[in-house]
Amino acid sequence: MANMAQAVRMALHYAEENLGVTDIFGEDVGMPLGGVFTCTQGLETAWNAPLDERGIIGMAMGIAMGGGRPVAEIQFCDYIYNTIDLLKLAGNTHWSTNGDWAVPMVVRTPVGSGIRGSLYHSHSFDATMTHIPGWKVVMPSTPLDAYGLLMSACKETNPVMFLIPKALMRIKGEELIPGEPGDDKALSRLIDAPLGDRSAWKAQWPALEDAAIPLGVAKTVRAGSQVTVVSYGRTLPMCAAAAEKLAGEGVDAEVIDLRTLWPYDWEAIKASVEKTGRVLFVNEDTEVTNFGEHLVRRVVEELFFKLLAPPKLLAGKFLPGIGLADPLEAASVPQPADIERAIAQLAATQP
Amino acid sequence: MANMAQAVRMALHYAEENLGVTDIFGEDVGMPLGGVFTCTQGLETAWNAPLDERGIIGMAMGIAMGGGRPVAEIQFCDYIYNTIDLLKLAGNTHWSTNGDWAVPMVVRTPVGSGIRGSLYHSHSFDATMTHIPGWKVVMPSTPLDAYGLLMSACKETNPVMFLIPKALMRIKGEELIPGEPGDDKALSRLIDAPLGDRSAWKAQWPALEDAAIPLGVAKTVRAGSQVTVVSYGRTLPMCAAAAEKLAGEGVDAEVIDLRTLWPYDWEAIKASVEKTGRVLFVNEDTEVTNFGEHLVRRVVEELFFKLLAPPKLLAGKFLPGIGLADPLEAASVPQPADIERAIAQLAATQP
Amino acid sequence: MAREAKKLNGPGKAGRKPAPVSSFKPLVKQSDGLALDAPLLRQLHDTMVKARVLEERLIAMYKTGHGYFWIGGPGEEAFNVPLGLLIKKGEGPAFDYCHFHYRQLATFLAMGEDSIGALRQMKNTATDPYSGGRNFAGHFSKKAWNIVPVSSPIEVQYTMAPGTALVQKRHGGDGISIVTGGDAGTAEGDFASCLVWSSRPGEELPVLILVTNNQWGISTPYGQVQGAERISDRGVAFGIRSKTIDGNDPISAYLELKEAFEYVRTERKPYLVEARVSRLYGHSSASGANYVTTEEDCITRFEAKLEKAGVLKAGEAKALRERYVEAFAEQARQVKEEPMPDGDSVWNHVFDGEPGRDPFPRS
Amino acid sequence: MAREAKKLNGPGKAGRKPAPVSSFKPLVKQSDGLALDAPLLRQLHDTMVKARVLEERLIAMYKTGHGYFWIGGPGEEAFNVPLGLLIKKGEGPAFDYCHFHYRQLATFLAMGEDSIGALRQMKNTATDPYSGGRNFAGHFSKKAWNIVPVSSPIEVQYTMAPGTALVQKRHGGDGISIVTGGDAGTAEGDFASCLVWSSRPGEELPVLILVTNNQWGISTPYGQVQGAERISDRGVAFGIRSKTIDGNDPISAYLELKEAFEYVRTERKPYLVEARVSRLYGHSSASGANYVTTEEDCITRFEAKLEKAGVLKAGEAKALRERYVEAFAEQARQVKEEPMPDGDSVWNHVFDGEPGRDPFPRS
Ligand SMILES: Cc1ncc(C[n+]2csc(CCOP(=O)(O)OP(=O)(O)O)c2C)c(N)n1
Ligand SMILES: Cc1ncc(C[n+]2csc(CCOP(=O)(O)OP(=O)(O)O)c2C)c(N)n1
Ligand SMILES: [Mg+2]
Ligand SMILES: [Mg+2]
Repeated sequence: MANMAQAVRMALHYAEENLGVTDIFGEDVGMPLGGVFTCTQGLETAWNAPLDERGIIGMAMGIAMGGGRPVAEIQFCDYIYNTIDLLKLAGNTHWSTNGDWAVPMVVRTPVGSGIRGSLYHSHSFDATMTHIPGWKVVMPSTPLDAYGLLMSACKETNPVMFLIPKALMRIKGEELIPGEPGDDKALSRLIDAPLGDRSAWKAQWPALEDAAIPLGVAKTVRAGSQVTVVSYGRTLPMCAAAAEKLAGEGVDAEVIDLRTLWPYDWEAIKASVEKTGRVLFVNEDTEVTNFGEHLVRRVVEELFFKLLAPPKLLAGKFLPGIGLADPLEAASVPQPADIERAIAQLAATQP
Repeated sequence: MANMAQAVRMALHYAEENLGVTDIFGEDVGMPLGGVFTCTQGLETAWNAPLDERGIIGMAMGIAMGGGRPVAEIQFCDYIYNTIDLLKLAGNTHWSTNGDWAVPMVVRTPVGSGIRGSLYHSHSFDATMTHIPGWKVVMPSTPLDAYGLLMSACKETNPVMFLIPKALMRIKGEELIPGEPGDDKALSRLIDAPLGDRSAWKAQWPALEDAAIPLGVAKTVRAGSQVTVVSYGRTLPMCAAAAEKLAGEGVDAEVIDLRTLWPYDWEAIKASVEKTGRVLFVNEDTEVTNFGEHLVRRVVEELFFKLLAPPKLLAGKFLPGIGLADPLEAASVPQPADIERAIAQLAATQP
Repeated sequence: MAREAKKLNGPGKAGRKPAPVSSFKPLVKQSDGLALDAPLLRQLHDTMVKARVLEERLIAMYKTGHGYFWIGGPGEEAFNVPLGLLIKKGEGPAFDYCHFHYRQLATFLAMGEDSIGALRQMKNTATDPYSGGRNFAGHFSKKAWNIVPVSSPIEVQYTMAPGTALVQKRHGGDGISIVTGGDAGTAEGDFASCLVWSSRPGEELPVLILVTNNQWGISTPYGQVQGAERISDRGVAFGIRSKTIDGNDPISAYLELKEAFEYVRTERKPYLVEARVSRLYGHSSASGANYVTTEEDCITRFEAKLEKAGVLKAGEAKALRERYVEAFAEQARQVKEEPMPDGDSVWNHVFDGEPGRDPFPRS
Repeated sequence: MAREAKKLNGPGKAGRKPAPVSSFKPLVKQSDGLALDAPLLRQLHDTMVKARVLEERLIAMYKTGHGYFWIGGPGEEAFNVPLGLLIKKGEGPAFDYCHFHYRQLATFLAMGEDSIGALRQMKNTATDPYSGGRNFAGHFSKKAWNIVPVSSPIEVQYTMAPGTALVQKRHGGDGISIVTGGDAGTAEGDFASCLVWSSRPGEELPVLILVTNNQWGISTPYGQVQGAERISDRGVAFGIRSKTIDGNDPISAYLELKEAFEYVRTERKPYLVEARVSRLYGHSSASGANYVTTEEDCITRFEAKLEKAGVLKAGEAKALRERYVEAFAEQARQVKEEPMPDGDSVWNHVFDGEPGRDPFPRS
């Protein structure tokens, strides 16, 4: 089964062939590298940008306004923070012109910890991004979701921020992307660039299909009755695993993969919390002014009298960075044991 | 009584004379203008920067690391968003070097709506800033607080973000700044630059005193028993006025001016909420991933079983901008009537 | 140390006085004679006056409480009008894209825009064609003519112009991207980004990079904070054809711009023009918006030249001005009766293709 | 349109081949003879070898699982070692401030730093003197020597160097601020900001602005994405003295840098040097960190020259190298036994002057 990098690559190939995508660009996005995570190997419209994130976002806005369809990459979200003004501008252009100009652009960027990335290859970007109106914000946790959500992002006429949990980039999916050969080796031979000289290499694309997943629709990855766990990205599989484990201990948790952070699937959260009365939000961004706090607030404002326990947030510690040494990273972002403990505690809280 | 612009100016004068401040700079901060809000008129160490916000923040970091004490201005917080990476860096430098380098710098910037500033002179910055670890974040609502908090900011050896509600810039205080003459006209003659040619003008500073207000300490501006209202900046006086008005209608609200957003005075909030069981947070930043949502989360996590009603947040609508026409601005950020209604509703909510 | 800071940076220090534009060489064409034919000269003059009178009307609206903020381009007409006349207007990559800043009203008028739009935006009425009462004066947007929205943050437009130009280069034809901004703003990194992205080897882009140097950033003199004697010199290192011109002379500006337009249209490569211009009503309403007498007025200068050459007859200019004054006064009266936008309309156009709605229930 | 995109931007297109450094004039001094005396030549050589061997040890640690990430400067020793020898080291504005990027190990060693610090940071031990196990290899910090912390974001150091230089200019004396970075990073606006802020008229600052041009940004050739033939040309518009030099020749580099240092120290004005260097182990461990044979090795070249001139005897270089190999192997063994930082220590140093603590209670 494809991993997330391959899934992104296939979605982008589909998009440049069928959805009008004209420019897939960013630092080292073109060949010979095809992206530091290989997400753009062999793509027809991929090209290397100058090392200038502001230029990259500005270029994408210009291409979009010129009638092209850009998919820009910021190599690591850690390096996107000098472009927030431009992101805000892309997000307010349709509104400020009273509907005159749309800005159909996609920005992809790897996020999160888990690859021993130290301070500047471990940032999360969901808190900052969900505070910027006018964008849709997506964060898949499986290759198939990445494929389907990226397809929807490329069809959007609004700016879309596509956050890719870098620690999941190499994890193979459990579901087949429509069109991919069942055999991983076969897929790799078709679409992974070879080591060494790549000048003559061309990708051989499988016959891919549209498998767009609508933005704004969450996925219940595990049904349960006692506690609702809402997460996305890297922490989602950790939550799912924790729920599985706790099921053996008599705790029945429902796990929801939000997938789209804005607009998010409130109906899914609401229905679940109305059922369980207990909710835990999990993400790895730092915890002050964190998107999970918005979700807590929403739950409190709308479902207060249905709650059996205080809603909880488990997020990254409020620290200036994630340290390189293992014990530092482990102490900074939610670990499997933290999640298990939080779910178990919540399940045990009585009103 | 001094207005906030004058209070800031006097604090800066005190700081350059007594606290080692070496550089007060930013766009149009030097003479002849002395700042677009007149905050830096007549200051000895004030100078005009090139129009380059990244350069301004980088310069401040460099001056701080070189042993100077900079107070940099970003002309409007609306233009700070291309420097977030540098702000993050200033905030993580002491941590990433394991305590080797401190970065004692102050950044001042006007925030908020209320001057018919349209999209780019109405931004709030508290949500974005409170998500950046390693900074202290201050936002006064009165001239005397501005004076005292800025003094503390200039004594800090950590980076401090000083947010000034621009709509309050010209409102006179109700308390005397130690040293200022009681008569407003007299004060203006001493420290306001004249219209016309200013080349020969020099400020005549009153004998100012240290009136530092420690960072992290809130102020209860109205005691009350039924509802806690926590706010800061421009919405604080609106909350205080609403509470006064509602007092006549039998609603007894306690109003807390947070003053420092990080580290914030949790003990003050907690004590009040334990007393009232009801809390409303008010600010004018847009409401998704908003600092008020952090405060709601904290209240829910720690005080859930003491609450008589769901904690509430009243904040700016989640819109890409604030429109110029009056009805647009009024529909976008909390208005006095909204605050009154929210307090009254909360007071009436029964468990 | 405070004392020494003063020595280095103290108030009032104005830095190097910028050299007068006439000392800049090579200025290929200096228009001492009238190198253009009379109809064009009259058109230039007419539009310059029209733009000036419209700006003055906007200022008057501000001063009489019919608008909250004014910013515009009086003093830059000799450059901005020729610019507008040379633009190939229309929608899509076959036409020119305009990445303007907030002083481009004269250019917009020269392109044929109706004056009433500016009045409506000034009054932030619901009828404002550029933002529906949302944005400041001078913040235009017109997709039908490729007028990319003017936004307040200085210099960001320079990062976007290469984007539209890339689409145009691919598209073929002679459409180009034009970007304008002020002198002070060139201190932002975005100006450098524009130079970098426009001149990638083999991927050079058809961007006409313009800087109107009025020697001011609000209250700060250019020569106090920037060391580049000619801003145009910054293009040289990138192999970008670059020039500083007299933006107060519409004839010279027309000829210089024409050459630059032709180069960019046909060579499909960038060209950088710095135009020295005046700022005749200060920075904006925030600085009073009063006529300054210390800077050259390009209209006065042009009218003297036209009258001397007999292109304009005595009294013609005055009559023209009066006609525009009356016409815009009438439009302003009309606009004052037009409705403000509704509060509820804030939700419109947050997303393209979706109905406007508050994402949250309100109790 | 996708097809045309390919034509314009397709994979493999490498843009203009950069002209060889030898074609750049004026290179005041080409060191065909050995313009330095023997002890200095030997010191240069010794430190270059020391730095190279230390980098190779760091790479070996990475490859054997004793570190997660390597980045460094093998290939740049001919430039980085002379640089370190010329720095006036100490704390405070009377001394030089160093705003380095992540390839400056050789410079740090040339300044006299103990090699074991780099090994400790590589292994992210609690004893890492630069970050206590928090930051990547090559991310140095040493307040006692004005080594401003190296941070990962490319080019931000260029915005800070004018800040320390301002303090130094006021302070008096001959301390200067030195900033280093790569070629690709000059596309960021921050490089331009450095030029602007260093050259304000009358407020010029003592900043030695250095760019090590290895022709690569990770996998992207400089000539594919940037149009400035010489990066040093970008200083010219600002009146900044600027030069491109051969960074693979330590003699030339020493002499060129010495001149630049002297100018900045005495004139208190900026100087921009672009040094052409090699990248001998690829970008970082992320790209494999294997020795490349396609680029010139400055040590090989220098050793040949020194041996030919009799400054080094046959076998001396090899013996030197072996001594360092052994010494660093020993230090690496020691470092491997040192403890990792504690998880709880994450709270330390969030704020200066305050005890480290979690701001929230944990249940
Ligand atoms: C990024 C940013 N910073 C600051 C401002 C505030 N501001 C508005 S206009 C201006 C001066 C601009 O000067 P210049 O670029 O020379 O253009 P001019 O107004 O003189 O035409 C400033 C500082 C802004 N709008 N955007
Ligand atoms: C702002 C930012 N963008 C992207 C990166 C990722 N990155 C690390 S090194 C590098 C290439 C740098 O090239 P250059 O400036 O030439 O320096 P070199 O590594 O060649 O010495 C990139 C893109 C980064 N660290 N910072
Ligand atoms: Mg200007
Ligand atoms: Mg390089």
